[in-house]
Amino acid sequence: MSQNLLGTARCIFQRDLILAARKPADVATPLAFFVIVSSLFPLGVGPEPDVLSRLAPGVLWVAALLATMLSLGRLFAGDHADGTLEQMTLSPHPLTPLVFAKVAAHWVTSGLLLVVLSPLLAMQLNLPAHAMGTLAVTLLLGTPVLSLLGSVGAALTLGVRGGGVLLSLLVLPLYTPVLIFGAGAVTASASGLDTKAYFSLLGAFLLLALGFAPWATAAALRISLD
Amino acid sequence: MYKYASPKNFYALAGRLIPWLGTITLLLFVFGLYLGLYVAPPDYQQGDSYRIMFIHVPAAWMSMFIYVMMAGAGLVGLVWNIKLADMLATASAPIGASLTLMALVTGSLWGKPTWGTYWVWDARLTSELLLFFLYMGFMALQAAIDDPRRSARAGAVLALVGVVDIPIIHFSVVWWNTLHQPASIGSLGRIVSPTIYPSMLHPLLIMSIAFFVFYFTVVLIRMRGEILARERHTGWVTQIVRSGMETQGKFP
Amino acid sequence: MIWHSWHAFFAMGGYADYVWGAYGFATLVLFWNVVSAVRKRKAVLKMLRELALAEQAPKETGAQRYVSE
Amino acid sequence: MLQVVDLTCSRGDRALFEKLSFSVQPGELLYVQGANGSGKTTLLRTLCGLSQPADGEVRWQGTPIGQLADDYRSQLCYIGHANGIQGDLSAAENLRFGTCVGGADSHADIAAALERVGLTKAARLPAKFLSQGQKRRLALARLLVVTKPLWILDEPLTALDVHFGAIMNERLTAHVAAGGLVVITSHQELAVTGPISKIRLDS
Repeated sequence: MSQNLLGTARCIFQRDLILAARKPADVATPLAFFVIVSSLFPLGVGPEPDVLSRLAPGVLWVAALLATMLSLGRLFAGDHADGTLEQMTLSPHPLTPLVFAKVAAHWVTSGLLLVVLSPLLAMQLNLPAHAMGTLAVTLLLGTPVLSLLGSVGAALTLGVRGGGVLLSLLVLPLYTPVLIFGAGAVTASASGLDTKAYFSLLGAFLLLALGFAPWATAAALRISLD
Repeated sequence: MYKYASPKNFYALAGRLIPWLGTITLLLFVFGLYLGLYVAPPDYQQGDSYRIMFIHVPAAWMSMFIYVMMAGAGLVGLVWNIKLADMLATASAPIGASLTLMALVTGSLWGKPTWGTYWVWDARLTSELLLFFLYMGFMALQAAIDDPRRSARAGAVLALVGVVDIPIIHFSVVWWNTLHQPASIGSLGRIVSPTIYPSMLHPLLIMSIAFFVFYFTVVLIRMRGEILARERHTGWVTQIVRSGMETQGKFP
Repeated sequence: MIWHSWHAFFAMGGYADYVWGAYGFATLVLFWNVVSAVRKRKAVLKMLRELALAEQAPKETGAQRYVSE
Repeated sequence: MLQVVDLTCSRGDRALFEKLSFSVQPGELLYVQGANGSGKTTLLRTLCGLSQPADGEVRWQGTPIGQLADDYRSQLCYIGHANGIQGDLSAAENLRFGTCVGGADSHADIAAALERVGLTKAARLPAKFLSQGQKRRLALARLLVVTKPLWILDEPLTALDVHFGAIMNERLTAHVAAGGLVVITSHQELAVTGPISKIRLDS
């Protein structure tokens, strides 16, 4: 009886979590970046609470975007360098679900932690209390999309010179819909408006990304290994 | 039809087509400009500034059309491993990017008299700006990969992801724009409504066709360059190089 | 006939800077497209010719021949 | 049976080899020889389906491997230059992950395999503390737990000492004797008994 697909995917997921636990600095750096960038804004635009609470949704979402992008580098680079990626590509199982397992692990060690951190920074930026829940939900729906789309970029730039800067050029324009609706929902919620439409749209993006991105990433990985 | 799918035959065919297409482009441009700048009356609201539309709108249309072409060609190259499709995608990118830039600059110049400022985060301009970034990303990715086959395939995947995202980006920007801008502000799109006068519609259509044929002319020239570079080890390219002179095509 | 004079035509109803600026930029872009496309192909041909030359020439005299060309 | 038909591979725009045809039967070892840069690694990667050939095709049991996809990969074990070992996982964890991705039995005897390659004492050590030879042995241990008919091995004997080199040769002999197929490159002399065919790439 050979290992089934689900077992292999779980294997990959667990391995990446174990690795993240053994190298906590790799996980912490993008988070620290998230905190620092958000904290720089009051210094730049002034400490007036009204101004800050108006800027907060956008600032937090842009910072989350950039932090996710920074963490994409570790998604495949290590496995590419040591040959693990070759072995994954040669697995008897289709590559797309295996890629999905890796991206899921990446999200748990980046996006999910951003969600956890976000209320703290929201307070710092004077976001109204009732909008904090909205912020957390939008991040919960939006950051998986960032990881999924980012994985395509990370796979395409594997082993390419100037990969880091190139990655941001490829990925950031693709991130704009998530930014618009993520930050839009928080702004709407802060001014007491309904946010249901935003959530449905973010949910729709998530479903679309779930269906499309792992496949594109798998194709990109095969191209990068050729 | 299949005969022309080989790079060698395509190179020769393109060489013969280019002068003709170039002439047609030139005639269309002259005719379109004559209608647009000379025959069409001024707009009752915008005066003569609306004439920028005759280049702005075709450029914006082409910028989207070329991206879709790029993604389509990329898909064909990816699935059926057809080199010409890869070359079409690669050759299209700089043209698409430059027309996107044209749409941005002309839109901004149209915006100044219309809105009183060069840049407004209008839905059309914003999604055009993001499209420009997508083109930049495509070209940067292809430039960063030396192996021509890997470069073409990576570009194709990126273009496909982009082409799925473009409608979403566009729709997001439109939504975002209606939330942040009061509806009273004049949109550039207003002018291209069904009620447009024939005297304004005709030059717009002629100019659009001119841009379309222009794209095909330039993409063929660029593809001929790509073919030479990628087929340099084949006998027929060596012959062209040996003869030291261009014999295949008369167009420079 | 909508223009009463060449002067009126160039003035574009007071929008000359914007209209001619836009058309000027568009001309520039179109021009660049043609020139860069033609140049690209010529550059490839030149490169291939030099490559062929470098391969043809015997190794010792290759450098000299390259210079004299 | 592994069959190669008119295979042409190139790197960048340099052709590595052209119109290469051969076949490997069950119970046969193919020893790929050639100077550095002659395309040995590219050939092996193309046989795996990692690299796409410029022309020609690779067939398994008569069908192009591109069509077989997962069905072909389930018959194949590839060990390349890179060991596929992550330094922050222990030797045992690395081997367990390798067999899991390779699609082996989830109850595969990891401990026995580690013992065969002499890594029992290092089993719990993070792999970054292993020597080159130990890492190579850890990678080769996959061959013991993942039972597949076709082995494609790129320089498996590199960094192995005499003792483990002999064990590896024995293992290859046994695999071929049991009807397995091996495609191998090696700078070291192979001491495999049984049907060996050779192919040189530089000519």
